[in-house]
Amino acid sequence: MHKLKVGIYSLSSCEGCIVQILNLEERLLEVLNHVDLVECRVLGLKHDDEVDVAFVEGFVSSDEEATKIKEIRGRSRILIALGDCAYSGMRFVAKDFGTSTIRADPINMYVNVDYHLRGCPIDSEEFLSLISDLIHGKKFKESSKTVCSECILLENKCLLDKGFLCLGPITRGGCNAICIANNKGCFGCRGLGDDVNISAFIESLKSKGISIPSYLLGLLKGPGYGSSQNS
Amino acid sequence: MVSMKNPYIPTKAIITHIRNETPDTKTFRIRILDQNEFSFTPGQFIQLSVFGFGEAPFSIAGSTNEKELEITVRRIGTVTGALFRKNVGDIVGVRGPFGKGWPIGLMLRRNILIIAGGLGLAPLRSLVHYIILNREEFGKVYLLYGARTPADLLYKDEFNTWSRYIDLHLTVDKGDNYWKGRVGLVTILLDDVSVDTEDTIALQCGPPIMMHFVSKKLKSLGFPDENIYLSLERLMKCGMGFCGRCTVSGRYVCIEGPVFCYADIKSFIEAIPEAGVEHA
Amino acid sequence: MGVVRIVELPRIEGHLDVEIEILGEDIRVRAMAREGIRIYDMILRGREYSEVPDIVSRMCGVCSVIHRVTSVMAIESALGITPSDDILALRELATIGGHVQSHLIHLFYFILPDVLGIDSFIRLIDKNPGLIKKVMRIKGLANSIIEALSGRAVHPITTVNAETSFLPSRDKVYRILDELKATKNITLDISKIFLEAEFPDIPKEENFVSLASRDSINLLTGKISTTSGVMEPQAFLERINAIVEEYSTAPHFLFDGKAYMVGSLSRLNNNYPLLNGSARDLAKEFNLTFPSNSIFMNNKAQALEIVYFLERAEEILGRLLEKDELKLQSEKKHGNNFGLAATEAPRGLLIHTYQLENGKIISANIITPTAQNLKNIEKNASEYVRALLNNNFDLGEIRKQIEFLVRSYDPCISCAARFRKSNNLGKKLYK
Amino acid sequence: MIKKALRRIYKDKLRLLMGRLSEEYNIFSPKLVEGRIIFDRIDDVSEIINEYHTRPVLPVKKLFLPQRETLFEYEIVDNDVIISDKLDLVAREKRCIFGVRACDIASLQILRRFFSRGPGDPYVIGRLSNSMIIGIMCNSVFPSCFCHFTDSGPLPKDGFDLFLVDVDDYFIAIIGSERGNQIASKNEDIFLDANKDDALAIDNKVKEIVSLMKSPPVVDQMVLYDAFVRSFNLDFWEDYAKKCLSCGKCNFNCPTCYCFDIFDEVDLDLRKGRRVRVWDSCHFLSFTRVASGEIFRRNRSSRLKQRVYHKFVYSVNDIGLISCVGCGRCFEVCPASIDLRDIITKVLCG
Repeated sequence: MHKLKVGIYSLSSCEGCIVQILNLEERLLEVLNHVDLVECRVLGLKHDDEVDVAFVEGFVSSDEEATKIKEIRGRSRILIALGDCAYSGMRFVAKDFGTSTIRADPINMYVNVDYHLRGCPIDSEEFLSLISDLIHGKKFKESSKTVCSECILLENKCLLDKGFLCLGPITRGGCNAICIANNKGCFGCRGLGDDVNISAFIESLKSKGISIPSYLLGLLKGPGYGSSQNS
Repeated sequence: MVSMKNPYIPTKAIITHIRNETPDTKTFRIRILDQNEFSFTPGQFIQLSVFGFGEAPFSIAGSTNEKELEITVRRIGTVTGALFRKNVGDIVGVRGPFGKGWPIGLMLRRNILIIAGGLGLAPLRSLVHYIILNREEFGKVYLLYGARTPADLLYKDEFNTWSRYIDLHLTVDKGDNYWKGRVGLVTILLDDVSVDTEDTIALQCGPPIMMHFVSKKLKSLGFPDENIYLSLERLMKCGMGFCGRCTVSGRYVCIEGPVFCYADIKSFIEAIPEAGVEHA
Repeated sequence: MGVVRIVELPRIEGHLDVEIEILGEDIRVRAMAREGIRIYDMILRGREYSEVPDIVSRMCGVCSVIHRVTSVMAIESALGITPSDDILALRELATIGGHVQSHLIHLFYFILPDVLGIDSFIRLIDKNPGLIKKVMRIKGLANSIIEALSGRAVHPITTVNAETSFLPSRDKVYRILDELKATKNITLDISKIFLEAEFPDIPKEENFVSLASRDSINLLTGKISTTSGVMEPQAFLERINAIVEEYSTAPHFLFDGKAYMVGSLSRLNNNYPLLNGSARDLAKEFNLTFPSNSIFMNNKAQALEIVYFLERAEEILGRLLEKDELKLQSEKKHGNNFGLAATEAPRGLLIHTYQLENGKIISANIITPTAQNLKNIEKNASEYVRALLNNNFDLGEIRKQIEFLVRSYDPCISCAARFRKSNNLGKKLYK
Repeated sequence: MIKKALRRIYKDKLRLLMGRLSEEYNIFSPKLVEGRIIFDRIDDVSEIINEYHTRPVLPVKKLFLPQRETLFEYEIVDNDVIISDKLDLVAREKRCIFGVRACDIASLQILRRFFSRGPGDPYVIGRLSNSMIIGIMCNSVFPSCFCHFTDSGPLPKDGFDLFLVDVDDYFIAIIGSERGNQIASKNEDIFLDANKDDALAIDNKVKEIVSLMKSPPVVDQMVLYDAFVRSFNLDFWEDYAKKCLSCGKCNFNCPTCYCFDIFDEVDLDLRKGRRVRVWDSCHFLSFTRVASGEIFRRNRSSRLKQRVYHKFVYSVNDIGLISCVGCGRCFEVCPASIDLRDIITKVLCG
C-alpha cells in the first residue's frame, strides 16, 4: 500500500501541538511505520514538494504567513488544522471574541481546511484516531459529545455544582473532560459544540451564583471562527 | 445459561459481481457463505459490514427468487467508501434481512402506483421484479421514477424489460442533449397517468423532500390514507430495535418499518415532515 | 563576501532566521525572530488574575510548566501569599519533569543530528531503534511526572497550590518512583552520548546569569547571580533593558548594557559545587570543568542536568512519601498588588511580573530566556564566524557551524516573540 | 404489608456473607474511588459500603450495558475474516451486584423487558441472568427522589434476589427469588429468623421515606400517559427547549436510557479490529443524522421531547411500562436545572 506522505508545519504558535504528537513516544513510532513523515522543520525534515497530508498548527499573523499557508495548501491533498490557534486564531484560548486588534487569523480564512483537530493542545488520542482514519481512507468525525457529557461518563463531580466556572456544557468534547478530571473547570479550548445553547448556559450560571465572564457575552454574538466541517 | 446465537455477529459473505450504475452508484451482488438461499420480502434491508470500516443499512435491491442478494450503493460515507474499494471475491459481512417490506398481501389484485426518486428506486426494484414474476397477481402497475439527470437514472438497461410488464414513466430534474423525456420533479408524472384513486396502492421511496410533495399530491388526488405507503430513511445501527437511533414517534423503523402506511404515520404524535405530516 | 541568510532555522522551537553579513572585517550576525506577535503581556491586561496561568502556559509548548508555575508564583507574591515548602517541592517536581522533557527534545531531536551529521532524529528509527526507544522512555517518564502533578504534559491543567490542592494519587507516585529507579542506567547511557561527544571549543568571556543556589540547584526561588554579583530579582530587572531591533519580532536584552547568557550552562557555571550524585561522577569521568566558557558546553550541561534532575526528583518524591500529610496551606499576608517571580526555565532565567488592581491584571511583563540570549547569540556567532574565516572555512561550512552554535543555546522563539517588527510596541511593554 | 419471606442479618455479618459469595461470584458494589462513590468491581469485601448517603452518578445500568463494549473482534487473514465472539466472556462471568437501590432495580426490570424483545440482546440479557442482585433500601431521600410517583420504590416489587432494609443494628432481608432463598438457607448462621414486627418495621420505613419525598401527586399511569399524549404540541415545551443545553448528561446518567452507537475500530495495519458499541444521546444533533446529511430532530424541543416521551409514552407502547424510575438523576445533574417533576406537573395540569 502507498504510504501517506505527511508534513507538519507551524505558523505562529507555541508548537505545543507538535510536542503533543512527539509525546506519543512509541506509539508515534508505530504511526511512522504507516506514514512517511517527509517534512517538519522542528525535526529537521525538508521536502518542499507535494504531500498527501499537511498538519498545520498556529495562526496567520502576517502576510508572509498568509502566503506560506497558501503555498502549503497548494501542494497538499488533505490539510488539517491543528489546535485552537489554527482553527480559531486562538480565540477560544484567549477568550477574545471580536475585540482584538491583534492579527491572529484562523487558517480557514485563507485556505480550505479538510479537518480540524481541536483543543489547546490537541488531544493525542484524537490525533491517533484521525491519522488512523486517514491511513484507512475514512472520513474523520469530530466528537459529537459535549465535554459535559464526557465528564459524566467519568463520574466526575460536577464543578458547576461546586460553584466553579466550567464551560463543559457548551464545549465540544473529544478530550475526555481532561481538565475536570484534574479538578479544573473546562477552559473551552475546543470551541463550541454542535447547536449549543449559550444563553441558557449563561442563565444557568446566574442561577448557580457563578459570575459571568464577559467573553461569554461575546460568544452570544457568535465567534464566527472554528466552524466545524460537520456543520 | 446464555447460549443464544449472537445477533450482532454478521455472517460472512462474498462479493460476486459489481455493476456500475451511475458515476457514484454501484450495484453489488453478494453471496452469503454457508447459506444456500437468502429469502426476504421486497422493501426489507440488510446490515452490511465492511470489516474495519463498520456496518451500514442497505435496502435489498435484488430479486426474491435469486440465491444471491443485491444492494445498490451510493458512495457517501465511511462504509460505502470502503465498499467501493472492494472487488469481486472480497469478503464482507451481512446481517438480516431486517424490517417490514412492502405490503404485498394487500397489493394483490389491486392497482399499484410506484413513485421513486433517485436511489429510492433500489428497494422498489426488488418489488418490480417480484411483480413482473407474479404479473397476473396484480392489476395495473405504474412506476414513476425521477432522478437528477439522465446519468443518475438507475437500472437503465432494465427499463425496456420493465416496460413490457408495467407502465414506466421517467423524469429528470435537468436533461441533457439526448434526453427527450420529461423534465421536472417526479410529481409532474402524476399528471401523466390517470389512476383509480380508490383502488390503487401507492408506494413511494425517495429523498424526504420528494416524499413530502408526493404525499401531498396523492392526498390532493384523493388517495385514502390507508392506500399510501412509504419507506422512511433513518439511521439504523443494530437493526433489531435496540440502539434507539431510528425511532420515529417511538416506533422502531428497523423493525416496524422501513415501510409504513401513511395512515399509521398520521397517527404518530411526532411530526414526520417527509411524509407531509406536520402536527400543530 | 556577502550575506548568508538561514531561513527558518530548522530544529529549534519557533521561527528564527539568522543573517550572517560579512563585509570585509565587519562581521554581523542578526538573530531575527520571525514568529508572529503573540503578545501575552497584552492579552492579559484586564483579566482576572485567576485566568493568567491558563493563558501564559500557552506561551510555549515545550516549557509550559515553568510558565504556569512562574505566573502562579508571581501572582502569589502580588497577593502576599507564601507557598509552603511542600507546595514548592511539588512544583519543583513538575518543573523538573518539564525541564527533562525539554532537554531531551533539545538534545536528541535538535542537537543529535549535528553530532551524527544527519538531518533528522527520525533517521535513527531504522538505524538505531534501541536509542530512540530509550529516549522515548525517559521522555515518557518526564511527562508522566508532569501529568501526575499537573494533569497534562503540554499546557498543564493545574498548578499545585492551596486552592486546588491537586495531589497525585500514591499509586501514580509509586509508579513514577519505580520507573525512576528502573531507568537510571538508561538515563546515564543516553546522557553519555553528549558527554563524550566532541564539540567545537570557542572559549569566550561571558556573563552567565542564573538563579543563585544554596542547597540544590534552584529552579523556582532565590536571588540572581551575575558576574557583577548576586542581586535581588528586582535589582536585576532595573539593570536590564530591552532593545527593539527592527528585524526581530522578539526583544533583545542587555544587562548593564552588555550581552549575557542564561540557560543550563549558566546554571552549572554559577552553581557547579551543588551538582551532586551521578551527574557529578559523570562530569569527573568525562573531565568536564565548570565554569566553562564555550557555548557548545551548554549541550553537555543539559545532559548532566537530565541526570541530576531525575535523581533530584527521586529524592523529593522519597522525602514527600515519608510524610503522613503534606502541608499545603500557604501563609498569607497583605500583598501590595505587585508580584514578581524569577525562575529557571529549561532555557534559563525567566521573569514574570504582574501589577494587579481589584483582582485584575493591569500590566504584565514576561521576560523570557531566549530574548535575553539573543544579543549574546549575535555577539558570539559573529566572533565564531570570524574565527572560522580565519581558519579558511567556506560559507557552506560556516553556515552549518553557525546553525549548530545558535541551536546550542536551545532558543525558543515562541516564548520570545513579543512584537511585530517596525512598530514600537516594545517601548510600551518594556521600560 | 410485605408478602415476601423475611430474615434478619446483623450488620456485622454482612461482610461475612459477601466474603462467602465472593468465592462464587465477582462482587460489584458502590465503592469509594478518588472521593467519589461509583459502582465498580471490588476485590476485597472491606471495600463494600453498606451505608452510603450519596449515590453513584452513573446508575447500575453501566454494569449491564457498559459505556463501551466490544461486541466482537476480527482479524483479516488473506482474503478471509476470522470473527471472535466476545459473548462467551459475558456468559461465563457470575456476578453479584450489591447495594442496588429500588429505583435502579426497577430500571433493570425495564432493561430486561426491553432487551428481551425480538432476537434479544444477548449481552444485556446474558448479564442480567448471570447477576445476583442484592438491593438495599434508602435510609434517606435525595432532593430529586420521586420513585413513589413512578411506583418503583422505595421498596422494589421484583427483580432482586435479596433486598436489605436497614433497621438499627441489623438488616431485614427480603427474599426476592429462589436464588435468594437458597443463599439464605445455605447461610443459616447469617440469615436469622425475622421477628413478627419486622414486616411492620419495613412498612413504617417505607411510609417515612415516602413522606420525605418531593413527588408530584400520584396518578394512575394511564392517566399520565394520556396527559402526555395530549400535551405533545403545547407551547411550554419551547420554554424548556430555551433552557435546555442539549449537553446529553441526562441520557448518560439515566438508569433506563439505553441508546447506543456502533462502530468499528481497527489497528493501523488494518488487520485486527473490533466492533464497539458506546452510549449515545438523543440530545445530540448527530443522533438522527443519516448518511445523506439529513437530521430528523433539528429542533432542540424535538430532541428534549424525544427523551421525555420515550419515558412516559413510547416505552408504554413498546414494553408496557413507563421507563422512568423516579430517581431524579437527570435533573440532579442538569446544568439548566430542568426538573422532570415540573414537566410532569405541567403535563398533568394540561
